[in-house]
Amino acid sequence: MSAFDKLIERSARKLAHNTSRRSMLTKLGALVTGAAAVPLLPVARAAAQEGGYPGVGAQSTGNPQDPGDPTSCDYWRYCAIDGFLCTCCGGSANTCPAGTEMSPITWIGTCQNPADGRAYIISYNDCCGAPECSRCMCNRNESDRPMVRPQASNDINWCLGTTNISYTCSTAIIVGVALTE
Amino acid sequence: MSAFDKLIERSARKLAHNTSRRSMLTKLGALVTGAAAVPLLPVARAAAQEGGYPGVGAQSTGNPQDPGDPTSCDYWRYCAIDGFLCTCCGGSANTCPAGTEMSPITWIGTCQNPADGRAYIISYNDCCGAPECSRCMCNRNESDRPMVRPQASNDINWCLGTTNISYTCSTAIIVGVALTE
Amino acid sequence: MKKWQSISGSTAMLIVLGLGACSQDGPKSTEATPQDVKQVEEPAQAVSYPTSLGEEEMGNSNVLAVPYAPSWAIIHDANFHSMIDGRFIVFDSTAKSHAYKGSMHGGTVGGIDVANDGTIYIATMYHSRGISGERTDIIAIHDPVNLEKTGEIIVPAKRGSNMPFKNGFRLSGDDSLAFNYNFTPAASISVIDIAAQKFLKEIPIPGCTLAYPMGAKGFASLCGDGTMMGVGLDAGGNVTGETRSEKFNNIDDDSMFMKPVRFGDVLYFPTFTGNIQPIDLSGDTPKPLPKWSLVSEAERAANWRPGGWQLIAGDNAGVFYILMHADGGEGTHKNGGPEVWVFDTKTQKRIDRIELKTWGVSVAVVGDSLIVTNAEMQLDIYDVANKRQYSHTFGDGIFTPFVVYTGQGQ
Amino acid sequence: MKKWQSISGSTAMLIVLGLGACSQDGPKSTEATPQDVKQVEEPAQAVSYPTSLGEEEMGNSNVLAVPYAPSWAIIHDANFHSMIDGRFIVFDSTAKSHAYKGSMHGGTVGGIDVANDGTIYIATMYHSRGISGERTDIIAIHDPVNLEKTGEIIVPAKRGSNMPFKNGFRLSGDDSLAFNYNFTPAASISVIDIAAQKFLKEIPIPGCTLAYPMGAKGFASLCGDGTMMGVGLDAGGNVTGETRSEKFNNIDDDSMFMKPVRFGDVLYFPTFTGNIQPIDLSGDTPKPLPKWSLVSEAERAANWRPGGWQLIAGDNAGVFYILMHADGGEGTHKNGGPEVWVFDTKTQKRIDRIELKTWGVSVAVVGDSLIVTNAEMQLDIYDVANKRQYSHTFGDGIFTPFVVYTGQGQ
Repeated sequence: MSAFDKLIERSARKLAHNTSRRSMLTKLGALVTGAAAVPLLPVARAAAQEGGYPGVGAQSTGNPQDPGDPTSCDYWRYCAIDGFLCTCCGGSANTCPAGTEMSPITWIGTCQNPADGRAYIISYNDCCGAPECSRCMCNRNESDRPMVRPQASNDINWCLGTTNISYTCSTAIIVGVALTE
Repeated sequence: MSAFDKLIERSARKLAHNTSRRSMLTKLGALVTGAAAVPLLPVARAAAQEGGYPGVGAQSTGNPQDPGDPTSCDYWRYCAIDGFLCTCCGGSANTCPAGTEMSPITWIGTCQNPADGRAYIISYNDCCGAPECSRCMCNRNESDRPMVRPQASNDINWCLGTTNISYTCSTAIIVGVALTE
Repeated sequence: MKKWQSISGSTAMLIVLGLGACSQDGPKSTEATPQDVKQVEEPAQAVSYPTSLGEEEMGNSNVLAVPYAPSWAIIHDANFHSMIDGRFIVFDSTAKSHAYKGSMHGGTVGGIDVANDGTIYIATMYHSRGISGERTDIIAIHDPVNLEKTGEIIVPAKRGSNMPFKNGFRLSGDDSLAFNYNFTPAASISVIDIAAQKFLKEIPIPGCTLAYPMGAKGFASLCGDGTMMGVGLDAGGNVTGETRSEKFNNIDDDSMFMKPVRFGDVLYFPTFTGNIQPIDLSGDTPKPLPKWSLVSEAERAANWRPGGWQLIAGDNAGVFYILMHADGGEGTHKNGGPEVWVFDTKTQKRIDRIELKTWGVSVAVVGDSLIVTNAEMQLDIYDVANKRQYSHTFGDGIFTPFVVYTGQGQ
Repeated sequence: MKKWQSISGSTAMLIVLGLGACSQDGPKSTEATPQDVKQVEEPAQAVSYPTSLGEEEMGNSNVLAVPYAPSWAIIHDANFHSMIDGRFIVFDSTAKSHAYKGSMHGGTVGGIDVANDGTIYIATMYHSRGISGERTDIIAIHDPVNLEKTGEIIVPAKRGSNMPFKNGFRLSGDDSLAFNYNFTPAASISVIDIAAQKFLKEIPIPGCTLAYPMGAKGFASLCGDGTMMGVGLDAGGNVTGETRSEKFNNIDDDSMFMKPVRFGDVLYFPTFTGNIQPIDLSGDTPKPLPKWSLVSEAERAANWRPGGWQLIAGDNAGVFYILMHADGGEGTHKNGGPEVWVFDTKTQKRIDRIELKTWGVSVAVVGDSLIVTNAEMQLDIYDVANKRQYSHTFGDGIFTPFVVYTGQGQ
């Protein structure tokens, strides 16, 4: 059972139990981070960078330690996301829109927060059950791997284990901090 | 029973019998033509006029008396069409694409042929049963009327009476010539 | 089979979790109140924050406050390039941030109405294999708080397959019945009992089209001979009376659009050449009132005409908004227009003329917002309370939003 | 009820016709042969034509010539903004006119393969209410002559819901079986008997992903521990043997893409950093062959890397085409690229370098056409027989054509 599996297990359990797993995650973070510590800029999101998505209003977390616009593909948490941003869809970075249910399992990325310099473990839970949101399409692939390693792959519709498996949008939830070396 | 109804009836019957109804149609044409004799240019097709639809190759009937590009929304037969042009979808102006079935009833328009100056009665039969073609969307409304007069309305999915009622694309079939006065 | 034993890869673990760890009843939070967006400065260098950001809770979904605020609207995106995947989208027309609230599936060119108790009803059609297979027509029932589908009523598989018209599906005046327009091409209305959630009767309306609620339980319908018929119903969906107006719709030369704006019991129908035909539905028989003109003699000479899809919309005070274009003629009635004209039905006078930022094809009035579906299929919001000036644009993720309803389904 | 008697409007007549006049077996015509388009001059004034254009026949539908010409391709438009309405589109890649031949419904992220007899098989998923309700997974069977769906095989409702991969659905080497990849998140392969048109067995492949046909009836699968497993099957779908290769896939540091180009029994998998890992499937056990590099030392230093969705495609002579981008790094593996590089597997040398007209995200080789899905989601055709130069673009009505297959489903 790899560290990845442990993380997935804990993430899933958290839906019911919400236990702390900080120590495990910091250890894992060092494993995962690797070359991903400095996010790159895939062409796939170039268009979206030019002033955000048209017809979508900007947002702010209101917290200087969580900087950027959560409706922008550039927002720091989205370094391995693939899908429609729930922030544009009636949800938030960590909450699903009305009428959808959060997938209990998903893929995991590690993103560096430009404000505090820390690398955070981000869980990209899909929200499921409403129509596709189709707003704010964003694809970034730092630490993404092919489906042969499912828990690190954003090519999968993670609406599994939900009442309705239809994909609506994706969240980016902080589940821990990784040690930076 | 109005002249319109007679036309519809004959059009439908023609699918099985292919009888001539020239004399009736020429009489009807005079009734129908009215202000539609000089086609206007709705804004809805303005974009499509600029060099045709992108990524769709031009066509020709090869007959100078049937002028224009059948993959262009400007083609003279399309004066009351609303939908995807079958010429762009594996069919032709009077033939459905493979895998689709032509609707037996539909709406009727009257369009002036710029080559011979005659007004022709055009039957806009839908082709039904394959996915929406989604190519060469064209909407022109000369002689179109609201659904309160269904046989003159292009707001209706005419895939009725076909095995599969899903809309694929629209044809523009010459069913007769109208007298011009 | 021993080879399988050695495969203890990562997926094997996931399987266990997938089966055992699903929680479908996570805590719910009410949506964060939109606040003015103040862009947080991003430091060029990481500054010192003594603690890291905290772990966040998983499994939460928003819920919506009911009744919906007056500024909330429901977009019908019929999604014309993928009509089987239509959507109804709830959004706050005045919000410049956090405007999108959620969505419900629309099936193929659905219709929608909202009862006074807030329950949302969507009439639509599905095929078992997307575009083929068994057809099922339903009235889907949605909870306005979480937008979830809570049930469905199966109705005859005859719903008209056409461009979206508000009057293809309507609740009766007292919310007890629903009317679903059928076209096979035989025209009829399916009557549904809302309280019992069941289909009651199919009422043929040969030669007539759509259903305009009349009185508590009746409806009227526009007919191809230029008249309007009236149908009275009892609670069981039985016809208690049928009436017929005089002829007033000149379909050949000055056809009525089939989209009225409604104030009380009077429907105001625009016509192709720029007139308004009011119809009084306060009695048992639809009664045409005197026609009046939207355009002056000079404007008529310049062929200023109404046009668009949902080309007219009203507020709650007898004022309506209508898309107008110059140089109109035969075939321009769906063109939309560069201006919206504003009329007061009491005085029958134009009270404003709005030059649109972008060419419009449909309009809606929701609270103090004039919502214009523009030619690029995005929604431009004009602030009625601020001189009807352009305010902002709502877009992305909407494809063909030809009809926008109020939060109350009007 | 006597009022109804007087309603003899136009629709009433239509009803009769609608019920009685349907012909579903109109004559069929073969499609008009595309001819060079000579634009017909439109006269400024109507000239004299003694006779009018003749009435045209109704009710005709085209049929397609089989076997498909080598230039014909099948586009998978998974339609990501309306995934339930995916489409497979048959088109002639060399035709600059009349290129679109027809389409078949793709359901939600379907897979496709074509048997040697021309029959088309599409593996996909439907829900009874579009995005909700009962789920049914099927293998749809289509006739290549008219593209009509002639039947379906119902399979376990477990098909993997993910981005489109060719190896999510494949026919076996001898066309007798089909393999459908499942992910629930337990991984398995559903085995279907093609001749009997029935589901046979579900074979668990814990820790492994997708199915690469091996031999007449077997398949291989890539595993999360860096190995490849092999599964032998008999005609009844029973496992006759399972094997496991050594480890060769360094998922952390130089992951293999899961999309190989195949020549005979050898699969050539590109890796993230620019290597090729060949795997020989000619035996019972998948056998990795020596890895080789796509890039020179200088190119590696400039971080020239493969990237895109379907980033690699091959002809029938051991030459493959791969999308490349400079300045690559962690996370750029789906970026696509501005160039396609051409390699000969026999010499392991680059033989050409194509600067694309528009940035590419996927490639296919069909007959003499290199088909590039560009960043605007249209298809640019390059003529392999004419110095691999840009020829023309096929577009409109395609939304997210991330994978293009040959007419033989490869």
